[in-house]
Amino acid sequence: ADELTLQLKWVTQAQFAGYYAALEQGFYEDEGLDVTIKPGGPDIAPAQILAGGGADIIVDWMPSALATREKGLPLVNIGQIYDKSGMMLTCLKSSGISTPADFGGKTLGVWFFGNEYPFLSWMSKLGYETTGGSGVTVLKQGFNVDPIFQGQADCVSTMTYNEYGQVLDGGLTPEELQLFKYEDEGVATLEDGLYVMEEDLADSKMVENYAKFLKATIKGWEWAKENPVDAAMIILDYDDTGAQTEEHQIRMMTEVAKLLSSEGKGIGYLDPADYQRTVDVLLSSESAPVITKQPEGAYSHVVFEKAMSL
Amino acid sequence: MYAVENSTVAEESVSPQSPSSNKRVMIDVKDLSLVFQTNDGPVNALSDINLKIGEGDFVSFIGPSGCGKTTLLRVIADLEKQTAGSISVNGTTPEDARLNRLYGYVFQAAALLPWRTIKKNCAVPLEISGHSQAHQNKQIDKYLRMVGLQDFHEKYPWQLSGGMQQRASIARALCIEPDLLLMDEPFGALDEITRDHMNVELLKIWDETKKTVVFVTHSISEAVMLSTHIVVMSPRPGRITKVIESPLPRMKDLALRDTEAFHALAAEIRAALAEEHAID
Amino acid sequence: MYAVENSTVAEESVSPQSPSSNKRVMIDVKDLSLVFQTNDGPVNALSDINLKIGEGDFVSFIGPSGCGKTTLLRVIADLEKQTAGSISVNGTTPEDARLNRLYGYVFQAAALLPWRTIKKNCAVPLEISGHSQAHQNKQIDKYLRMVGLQDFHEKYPWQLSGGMQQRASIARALCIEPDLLLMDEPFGALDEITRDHMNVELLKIWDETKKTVVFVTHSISEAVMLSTHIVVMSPRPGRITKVIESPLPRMKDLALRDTEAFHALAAEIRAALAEEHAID
Amino acid sequence: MKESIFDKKWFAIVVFIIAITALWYAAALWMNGNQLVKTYERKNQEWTYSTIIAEAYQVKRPMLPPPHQVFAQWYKTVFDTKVTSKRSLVYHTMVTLQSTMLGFVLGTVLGVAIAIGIVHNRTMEMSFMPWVIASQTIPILAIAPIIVVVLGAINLTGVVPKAIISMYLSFFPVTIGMVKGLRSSDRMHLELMQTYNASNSQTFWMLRWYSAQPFLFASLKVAIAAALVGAIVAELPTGAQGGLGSRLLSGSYYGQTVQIWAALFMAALLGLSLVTVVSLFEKILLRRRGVSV
Amino acid sequence: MNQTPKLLIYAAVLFAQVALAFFTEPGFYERAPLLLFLLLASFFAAAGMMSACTALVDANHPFKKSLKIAVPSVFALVVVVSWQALTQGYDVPQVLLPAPSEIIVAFFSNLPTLWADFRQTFLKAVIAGYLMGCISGFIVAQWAVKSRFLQNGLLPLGNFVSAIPIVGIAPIMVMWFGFDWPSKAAVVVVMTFFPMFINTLAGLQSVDALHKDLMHTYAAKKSQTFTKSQLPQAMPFIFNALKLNSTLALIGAIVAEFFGTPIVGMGFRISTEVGRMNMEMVWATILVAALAGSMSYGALALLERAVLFWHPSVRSGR
Ligand SMILES: Nc1ncnc2c1ncn2[C@@H]1O[C@H](COP(=O)(O)OP(=O)(O)OP(=O)(O)O)[C@@H](O)[C@H]1O
Ligand SMILES: Nc1ncnc2c1ncn2[C@@H]1O[C@H](COP(=O)(O)OP(=O)(O)OP(=O)(O)O)[C@@H](O)[C@H]1O
Ligand SMILES: Cc1ncc(C[n+]2csc(CCO)c2C)c(N)n1
Ligand SMILES: [Mg+2]
Ligand SMILES: [Mg+2]
Repeated sequence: ADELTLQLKWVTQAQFAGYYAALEQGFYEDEGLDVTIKPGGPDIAPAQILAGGGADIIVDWMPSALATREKGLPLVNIGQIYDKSGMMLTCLKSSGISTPADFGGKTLGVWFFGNEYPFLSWMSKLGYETTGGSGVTVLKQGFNVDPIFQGQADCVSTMTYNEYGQVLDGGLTPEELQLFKYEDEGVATLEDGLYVMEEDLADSKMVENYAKFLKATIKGWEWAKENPVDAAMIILDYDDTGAQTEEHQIRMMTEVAKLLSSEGKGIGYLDPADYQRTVDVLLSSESAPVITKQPEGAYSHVVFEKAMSL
Repeated sequence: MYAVENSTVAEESVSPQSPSSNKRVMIDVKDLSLVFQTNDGPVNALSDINLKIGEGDFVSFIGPSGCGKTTLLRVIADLEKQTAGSISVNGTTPEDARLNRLYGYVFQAAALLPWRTIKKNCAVPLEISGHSQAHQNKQIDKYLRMVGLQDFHEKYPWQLSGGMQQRASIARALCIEPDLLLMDEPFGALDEITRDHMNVELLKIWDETKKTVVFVTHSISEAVMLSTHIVVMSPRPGRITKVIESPLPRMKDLALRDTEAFHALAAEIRAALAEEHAID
Repeated sequence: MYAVENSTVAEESVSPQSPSSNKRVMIDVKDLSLVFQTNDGPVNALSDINLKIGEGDFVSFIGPSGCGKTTLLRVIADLEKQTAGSISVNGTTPEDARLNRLYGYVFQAAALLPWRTIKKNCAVPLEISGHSQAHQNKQIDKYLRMVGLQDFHEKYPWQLSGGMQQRASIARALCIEPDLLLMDEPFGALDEITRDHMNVELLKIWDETKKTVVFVTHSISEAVMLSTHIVVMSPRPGRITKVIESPLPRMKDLALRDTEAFHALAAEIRAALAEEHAID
Repeated sequence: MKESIFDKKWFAIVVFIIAITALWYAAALWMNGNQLVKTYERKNQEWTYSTIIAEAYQVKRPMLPPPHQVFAQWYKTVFDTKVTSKRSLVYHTMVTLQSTMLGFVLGTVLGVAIAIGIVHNRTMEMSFMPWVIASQTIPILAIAPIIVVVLGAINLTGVVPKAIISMYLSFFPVTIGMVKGLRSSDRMHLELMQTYNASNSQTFWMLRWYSAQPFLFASLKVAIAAALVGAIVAELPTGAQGGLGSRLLSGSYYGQTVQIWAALFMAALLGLSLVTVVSLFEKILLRRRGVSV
Repeated sequence: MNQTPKLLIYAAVLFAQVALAFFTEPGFYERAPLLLFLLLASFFAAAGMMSACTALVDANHPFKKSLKIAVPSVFALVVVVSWQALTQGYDVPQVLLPAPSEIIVAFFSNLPTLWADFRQTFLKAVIAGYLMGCISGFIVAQWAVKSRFLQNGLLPLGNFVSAIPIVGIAPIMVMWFGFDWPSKAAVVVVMTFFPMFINTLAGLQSVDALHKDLMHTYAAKKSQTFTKSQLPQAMPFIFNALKLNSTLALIGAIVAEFFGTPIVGMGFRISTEVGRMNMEMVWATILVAALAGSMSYGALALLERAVLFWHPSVRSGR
């Protein structure tokens, strides 16, 4: 069987249930692939792994992938798994925030490590400075949402499927919270997608393997969507830290299912319109430009089309 | 005035011609014993010591290695506590004597502080007793001159030879002009000539200032040369075998060394020492 | 055969009665000087040394502290290099002599390895020269017996007294049966009785084995007791002031110490030493 | 003179443990209580001191979990969980121990080798020594993630990258200690060897090696603790692959403060045992060389 | 014995290697693997050069001082040139390992950012934490040396705490002291306290028994004994701790910044720029850290030489 290595963007969790489901259910095997899934972590930049040859395919977010591409590492999107963004800013009502106009002078928790691009674009659009001065105070949020509990931040970044649940678990009620979904604010960017090195797409054998991989992956995601509880259990099996809990992963699976591409050609197809919207958001920010020019050849439908034809 | 009421030397050995027989007693040791508790069991460092030392005497302790000379001196200096018996120094306990800064102690090693110059080293006891700067300078000057180190007062100890260091440490002990001088093999590290010279100097100081000196030595000739009384000790357990009163004059000079009397006393001490060695 | 062609002692001082006048020369030092470069400037440790030591002689270096006794011994042992002049040991350079393991060196301190038993300590030089186990045992046994430590061979150095350690270090030097024995104040740390005893033992070994011994000491009586020749040195700069050939027999015993001849020689050495001191 | 109870080691330790526990409880009450009060006030709910005291020790996301909570979590994950399970702290401890030991051994070998080179070769000393010290001013812990990732990128994964970081941290104390130790031989002993015309290797095995041992062991104790720190830090970026480091990370990620503390406690326990094992070896060795300990 | 021709050849080889590494189109090793022999030759040349310099130093050459610096410099040069040659020669992606030349460029073109990070991490967190940690460790050691009880209790505790990896306490400190520099300072305090405590205690206890006895015979007060005998003797130990802590402190503060910080600081920069694939900026920050660490260590070493002029280790020159 042909070997393929997939590098995830984060630790083993239901965010990646589709890949694990495909692996566990034997979908990859059916396609004649021997797939290895490498979990990520807070300091793992998937693009770096890809560049070093430690992986063939990575899961990454589009802003960071495009920025990396502009750095001279030619990443190409071969398939988009989520077409909706799960990112939001979760604020305490008690801090006096009810609209983005109230952000001035407040402390906002943000993830960095390449996850900050959507936020920077948004703030730029709103006209807030992020590097001190008259804008907002930015706090590099650690791994968790503690700052909102300890009063260190007025808002924290959360994913609908993960941290938001933790905020609720921590004792805050939806009534106490003011949510700003990136989707709703018109600054949504594409999240989990599959990226490979551009040069590999010149190799038809590789393209075929990618297509097989994409096909099995789509199948895995569809299975996971249908069987959220079983998918969560698979995740628990693969989690080496033994820290994940069943209820948390089931909830994550349910939330993640809502982000999966549903319109158009379904999971795996990158809608050029969505792509263009992401690019526009990223280009729009003047003060902290994530990318400076319209990317060329940053995505390809070759693999998707091949997968559909298999 | 000396009294040894030991099992080995039972009789009172106060020699009638002793000029010190009605002198004040400076140190009075009675039935004193000291046992060190070590990992290998107890060590009888001193056992049943009885000894009186009169004011103004120059007393030497001599004996083989490990016989307790240092230990006895340390008991006098309140650096060690006896486990039995009693001791008084100048009529008080050794502790009070120490707190009253009655004595100066010269260790076998110079024990100078390497981060202080010779002069500043000599100043340590004076600083501690809170003497004025002027008085400090006067004293240090006087005694450094006496030990022949006036030209080295700005040097650090490690810039001096062992013998010079030892002389500095003697000057340091003398600076506070104590009534009692306790010296533990102070000249062990010196060559014979320098040692002779230091012996003469020490005798002069002692004679001029009428201090009481208790002196530990390995050298028979040094003991003869300096002492009014020689205390011969023997080890396991540490005890006094003999106290010899010197028939020689208080003040001696080097020429005395070739006299019959000198050799006779040396022979007597050697005999006392050898006796013990034979038993061993 | 001795020759001092020093500015101080210009004449050839080969005494006619010397039995060694036509003996082979073991050590030949010519116009040798040694200057140490220190932070405080150069130190003239040895200056213009001229000395011949015949095979089978027992030569003592005596002199005040810092006069260069140790340095001269170290030059002979190739532990220090002269800065001018020449020296030959057994007809070769000191380095070749060392590489041929010609001599045994006894330091002032015992310098035993604390992680080896006495026996294993004595084995060190034998192991290094690659002797067989059997030969090692034989030698060690013989010389430990000679220094009276046969019952202590399984002990570690720290279980022995200072004197015993020193004796062990002498046994260690003897084990390889070197032709030349270099000893730097080996008995400085011993009490007088033990020292006397060791002196007698050393004399016996020397007399039996006909070794050449170069011996550094501070003690006049030790020098008299042991040597066939006494080299008197003086410091700043270190030089030889006098070479005295002993009129006493090769083999001496302790009784000799009370003889006229003994005292006369001691007085001669003392005078030579004092002379230099007076100049100082 | 009889020793009073205040001079006994165990007494001091017991008193300290009790005092620290008491302080800990007090601090937990204060910190968690404050948080509770803030929550109540935010929700405009009534609160009394008694409810706060009751709840402060059972908060789900405590600022400072009280000792019994930490201990219970520790006990549960150590004794009540199968060691093969990924939820067992013993399992994660073993994962960390593996790379710690490998890194420690590599670091010791490297450290000793460099020290021997430095002591025997002047050029090596002059060229290498300054950089040995400078090497430790590189915040290796900060770039541990990069190293793990870069090595991972060239397919060096698993225990090796972690061990390399442990090695980098542990070789330094060993080198410094060994250089000092190998040079600590008594000058007289060295000269003695010279008079015997001993070769470099004879001098090394008869003399330098022994005089270096006390220094070596002092360094090994530091080195093994450093190796553990290295292993744990190296486990952070690869957060999902087991080990005490990933326990710390996932505990932090999921806001499970108690899990962090239990992992921390375990890490300290592991560090202490490793140091103790080294001391034990030291004792055995010293006894073999005849030192009474 | 003239060494000049040999040295000239060495210099030429090194020069050629430098030219190759810095001024040749990337990918040269892939195109011409034989060039690796030049690298090998440059190792030998450097080794030869260094031993020649060492020999001159040992022979008390008049330029001894500069030669003493030259030897490690040549070593560093070889490391940097090899790094440059290998990354360029094999055209290693910059996102994996940037070449030294790129790092230097990044360093000089981002000076304001690097300065701001340095101020945040070093001038605020490290200095504050270092001072507090060292001073408190020193003070507690004063109490402990007088009380067996404190020693018995604190030493095992110290061992236990030093076995805790600091990365573990960093998130807790951020939780307690906020995300700005005080939490980093707190981590530094915890890290530096015990080394200082243990060293000072050992130093105070190492006081020569003879000097203790001496002070006893003078009936010196505790404070007199302390200033005149204990403190000077403990100084070598205290300096050991100060030097060790100077490297620990910087590392601690940087790592602690991984767990939440304002968006400035060296740790923040490292972790963020990795995510942004700006590896040359990461290494420029590491360079700043290494420089800061080496310089503080060097300054402390100089101070030590001045204060401990009397100590055998300083007196003997090594
Ligand atoms: N602190 C101690 N603990 C245990 N034993 C000790 C201690 N101090 C001395 N001893 C033992 O007490 C005995 C007497 O020792 P002391 O030092 O008084 O002998 P000394 O006559 O001064 O010998 P030396 O001439 O070698 O200085 C010896 O056996 C010694 O080992
Ligand atoms: N390695 C050295 N560096 C600098 N000076 C030295 C060195 N060794 C000895 N000296 C100096 O050389 C002179 C002679 O020293 P040496 O040790 O030979 O004297 P010594 O006669 O053996 O004295 P002692 O009787 O005290 O042992 C002294 O002034 C000493 O300070
Ligand atoms: C240090 C750190 N960085 C990012 C995240 C947020 N995060 C967790 S999962 C995920 C989506 C990618 O899988 C993101 C952005 C975090 N919690 N901690
Ligand atoms: Mg003594
Ligand atoms: Mg000498």
